[in-house]
Amino acid sequence: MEALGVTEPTLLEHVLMLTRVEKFMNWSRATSVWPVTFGLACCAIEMMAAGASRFDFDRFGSGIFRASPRQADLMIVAGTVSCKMAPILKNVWDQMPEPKWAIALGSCATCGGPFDSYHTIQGVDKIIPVDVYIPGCPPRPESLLYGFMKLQDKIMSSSLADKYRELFEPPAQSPIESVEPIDLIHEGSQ
Amino acid sequence: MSHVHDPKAAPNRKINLPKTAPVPSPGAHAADVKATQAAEEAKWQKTLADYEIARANAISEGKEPPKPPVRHAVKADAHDMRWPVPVEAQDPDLHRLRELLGGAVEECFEQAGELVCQVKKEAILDALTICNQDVALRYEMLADMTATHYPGGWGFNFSIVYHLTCIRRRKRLRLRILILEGFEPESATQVYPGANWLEREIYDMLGVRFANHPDMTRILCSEEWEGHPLRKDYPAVGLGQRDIDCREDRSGVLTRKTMEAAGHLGINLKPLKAE
Amino acid sequence: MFKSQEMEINMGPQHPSTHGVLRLKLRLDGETVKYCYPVIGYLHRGIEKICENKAFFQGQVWTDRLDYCSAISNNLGWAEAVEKLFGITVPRRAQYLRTMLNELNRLNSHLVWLATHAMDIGALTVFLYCFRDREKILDIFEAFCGSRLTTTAMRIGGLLEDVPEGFDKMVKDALHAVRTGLVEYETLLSENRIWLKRTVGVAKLNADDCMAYGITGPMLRAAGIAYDIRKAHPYAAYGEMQFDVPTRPEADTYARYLVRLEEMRQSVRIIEQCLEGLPEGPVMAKIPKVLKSEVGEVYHPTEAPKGEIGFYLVSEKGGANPYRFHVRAPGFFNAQAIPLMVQDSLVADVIATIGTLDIVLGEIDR
Amino acid sequence: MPEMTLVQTLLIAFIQAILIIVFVFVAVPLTIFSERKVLGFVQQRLGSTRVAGRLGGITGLMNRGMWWMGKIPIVHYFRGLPGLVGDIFKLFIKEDVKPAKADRLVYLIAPAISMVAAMMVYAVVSFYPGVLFTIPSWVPIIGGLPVAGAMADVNVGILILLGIASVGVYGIVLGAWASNSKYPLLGGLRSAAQMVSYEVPLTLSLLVPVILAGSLSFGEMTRGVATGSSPWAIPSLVFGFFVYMTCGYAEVNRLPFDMPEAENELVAGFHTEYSGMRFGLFYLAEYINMSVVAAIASAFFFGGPWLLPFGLQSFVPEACWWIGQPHWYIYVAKIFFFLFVFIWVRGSWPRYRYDQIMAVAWKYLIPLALVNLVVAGLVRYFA
Repeated sequence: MEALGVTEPTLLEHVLMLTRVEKFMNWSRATSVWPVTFGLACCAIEMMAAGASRFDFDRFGSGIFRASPRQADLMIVAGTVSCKMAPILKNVWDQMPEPKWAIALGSCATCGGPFDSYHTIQGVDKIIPVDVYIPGCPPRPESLLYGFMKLQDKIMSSSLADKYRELFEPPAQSPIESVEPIDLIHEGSQ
Repeated sequence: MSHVHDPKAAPNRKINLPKTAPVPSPGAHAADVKATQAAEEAKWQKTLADYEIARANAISEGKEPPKPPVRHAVKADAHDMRWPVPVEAQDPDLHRLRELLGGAVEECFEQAGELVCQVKKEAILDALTICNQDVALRYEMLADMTATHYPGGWGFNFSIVYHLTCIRRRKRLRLRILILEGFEPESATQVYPGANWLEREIYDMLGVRFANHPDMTRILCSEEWEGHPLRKDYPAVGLGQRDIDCREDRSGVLTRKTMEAAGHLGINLKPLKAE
Repeated sequence: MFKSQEMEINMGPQHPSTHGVLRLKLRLDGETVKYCYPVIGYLHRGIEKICENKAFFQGQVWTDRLDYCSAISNNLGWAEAVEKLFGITVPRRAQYLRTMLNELNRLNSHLVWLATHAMDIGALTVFLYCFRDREKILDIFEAFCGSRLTTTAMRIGGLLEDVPEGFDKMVKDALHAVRTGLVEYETLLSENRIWLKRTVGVAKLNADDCMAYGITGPMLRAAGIAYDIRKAHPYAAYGEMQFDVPTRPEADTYARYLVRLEEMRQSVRIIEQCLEGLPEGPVMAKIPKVLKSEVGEVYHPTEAPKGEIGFYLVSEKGGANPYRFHVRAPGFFNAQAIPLMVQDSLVADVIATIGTLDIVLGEIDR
Repeated sequence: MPEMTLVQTLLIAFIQAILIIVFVFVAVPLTIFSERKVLGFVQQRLGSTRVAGRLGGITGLMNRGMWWMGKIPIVHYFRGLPGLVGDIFKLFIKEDVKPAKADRLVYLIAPAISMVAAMMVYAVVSFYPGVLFTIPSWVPIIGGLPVAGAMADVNVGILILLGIASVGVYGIVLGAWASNSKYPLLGGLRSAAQMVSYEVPLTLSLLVPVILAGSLSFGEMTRGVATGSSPWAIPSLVFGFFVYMTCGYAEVNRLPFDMPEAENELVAGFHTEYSGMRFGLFYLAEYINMSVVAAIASAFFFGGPWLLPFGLQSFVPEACWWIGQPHWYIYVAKIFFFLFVFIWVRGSWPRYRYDQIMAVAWKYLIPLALVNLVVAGLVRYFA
């Protein structure tokens, strides 16, 4: 087995036979990614244009923009995140149920863009984990579609085992040891 | 995660305070022109004197004397650009204003077709009321209002400008006051209700408070914000409020703590208050 | 026996119809709004501070992002303000092209307004139709300056380049699309009973209140005052154009809808005049490579699709960048009037009000 | 018809239930899918045409297939259909969030109430009042027995139908209340008032076919209205239809009456706090209710399985060996037509305001329905 270049399956993979189910799950998640309507600035207009007739985001099965973050899978952070907006953005992100993904649309959400000033967060990835970065100021709708297809690829290649590790295996250096737990806004599924 | 107030840690947080206070006025402009001419004249005289010395030296050493300097005439400007010079007030509105306000008017002039009237800071409410209610003036709308910080100003730190519009006569007027740090001018909301947010913005951005304002709170930045961003002594990249970085925080607890410290988190989640 | 209690509710910052990140604190009695307090600043990016640290040439880039639905109006306002400050005369061809681009931009902005306003009231299809026609205008922008939204179309002293080949055909196509599109929108909305019920008499704001609160643009014109800066203080080539200023006396949402639609027709008219009378010549004035200012102060108002956008500049002696830069954004004043307009109306009317104000948070928060 | 034992009755009912569930769970996802496609058609765009995945494996086959489907005139509307499976399965495996301050029990059962109420209505809906098909004789126990086109065509069918349908509002109101959040609360209040108001004209308008047919049983009514009513009854049926359809739109919260979940006003209305399949249940319940409204409209006002336009029904054979009972298909086709109308209306009209909706119900629809009822009674009496 080693000679063939196949690594020893981990305990998790022994216990769970995941491949087919996992593929189907990933496929179903990737094929119906519902974004939350969350426009911040200029890029939101291009996001709307991407949903409109000429580009038609709905072709990928993701045209159902949900207004409530509880029902959405994807947050397209379209625009500049200001210091005042950051807690709200984080809150909306926390309200979204797992599994969830984020696209940083535009330079501002990616790295602060042209707004190197006192009131802008220099990239939304400082607050929430971002899966796909789309540069441009604002990016054309085609870029959004391409980024979205990349996100689909990412979802298709994701693995339940990775998720398990991320959730239950502790990180090498936990930065939260010194912090006492606080009330979360909602209980997750347990 | 914490706020960085140390300029050494963030070198681009350094600021250069301006030395001068650019407040346009005809007198200042005339003085400026005069000073420029005097400087040029002095330069020319120095050139002449230098030439004389050089010539005397050359003659005494037996060399050929240098060419005498030529004073160039001011070149005709090849550009499509004419700097608009502030001129004395000619518009009847300004005369009327001066008549009504009397000694409260400090300066009246026109620049680039704009009417400017600088009044005493205590008289601003009177001036606004007169502009709004006088039959001959009737400036119905406060189009804009803003302030400028002059750390290098002599006798003042801020100028506040009011841009008034008369819709019926299609006229515009700028009122200006100069104030010191700590002075609270009367709020314009009593005359123009639309000044409410404008004054809040000035307070938020520059730290000028207004007396008798109904709701003198910050408007653009959050309530807990430190400093007033549009002051000249405030670095463009802020005092560190934006430098949140929670990328290492996998569980999100730390992020939440930071966010809570920043306030405004309990949106729509606070329990209903019983009566 | 039963206790009744007013309910406080936050509309926004994340809400489908607050056009970005406006937040309204509402106190409701049932569905009736008893108190409304708008909170802004969620998109405050410090554009004024940034522009104070950038050269006169550079500042325009940030004006694109003020009102991102109508970037060219902001560009024009900025360029004209700097030109007024320096006393620059712009060539006539550039003036005409600027006028044309500005009017195209007005069409673009009004289309976005109609799209979002109609969607807020529930008419999904109008949204898609407006965006379909808007794409044609965006194509023109893209051909002219390489970007769809953030155009940076003007230069101080004129334009960077002359128009590309086939420009007038593109413009004519777009105008045709808009003209036919307008018929479609009117078919779907103008006489639709539900649309009338939702808009007639909703969010009234009479002329005196408009003036007291500094509200300009279509809002003021729908209150019966024919004040248009293009007529009152003509700039660019508007002095040479023939167009009407539409007004309505009703001062409600429906009147604003009609005024804006009529404005779109007038814009089409202006663009056609520009195309016909486009003069030959250079598009850029002769100005030095680096602008060094004297001591000056200027406030320049122009008519953006949403109202009066004014740029206030203070310059110091020998400075390459403005000492103080301030934007008078129309949306700032419009948003301020929300409490006045929604008092004692229903929650659904708040949505219609936000739609009819045509606010864009980018320029409100700056 | 031979006398059946209890076991046989139960088994037959079970088969009928399975058939109805199959019908519902084919019709509803198709409606959801065609909502996207028809809206796309109205709005000059394509709607969903592809599924996720690279051009390899099963997803590749699907995407290639859909690319070829795009070349065929009518078939190309069905591109993207596999994505629907993904939608539903994704909702199943999505995290199920319960708000911390929610009333747990009520929060959990509210979507089920909605769903069950919507599904139970189908018990009395008669697809065809006679025998739908006969079970082959080789089947044990129930071999040779007929399967009727209605699960329980009881003689008070219309009462049961209205009764169960009005239970559905409890799902919405309870779910909204239990979420302990403000937007859902507003949505729930709107929904309660709206549904209670619209129950009245809805019932009044349904009384017209009851009077004309002289029966309360679903199948009897359908047949009675379709075959036995006089030409004088047509005006009152037309008015009754319009009143009924208006109320039906309001009852299932569709545009222009989608107050409880008005997306642009109340974020997502009563189900703002629901996620995963609980939200999915509300979502499905809405579409099942739509199909119920469409089924009732086509049964009582459009001749149900009996009538076709231009008298074409006389050419329909009584039974056909290869498709079974043909009238059933006519009825289902009519249901789908009305579902299409639901979507069409959504694409065309804006939304009413809350108080205006109430005004429509109390000021216009109820008086109109009452007058219509009197007219129908007179027609019944004299003609």
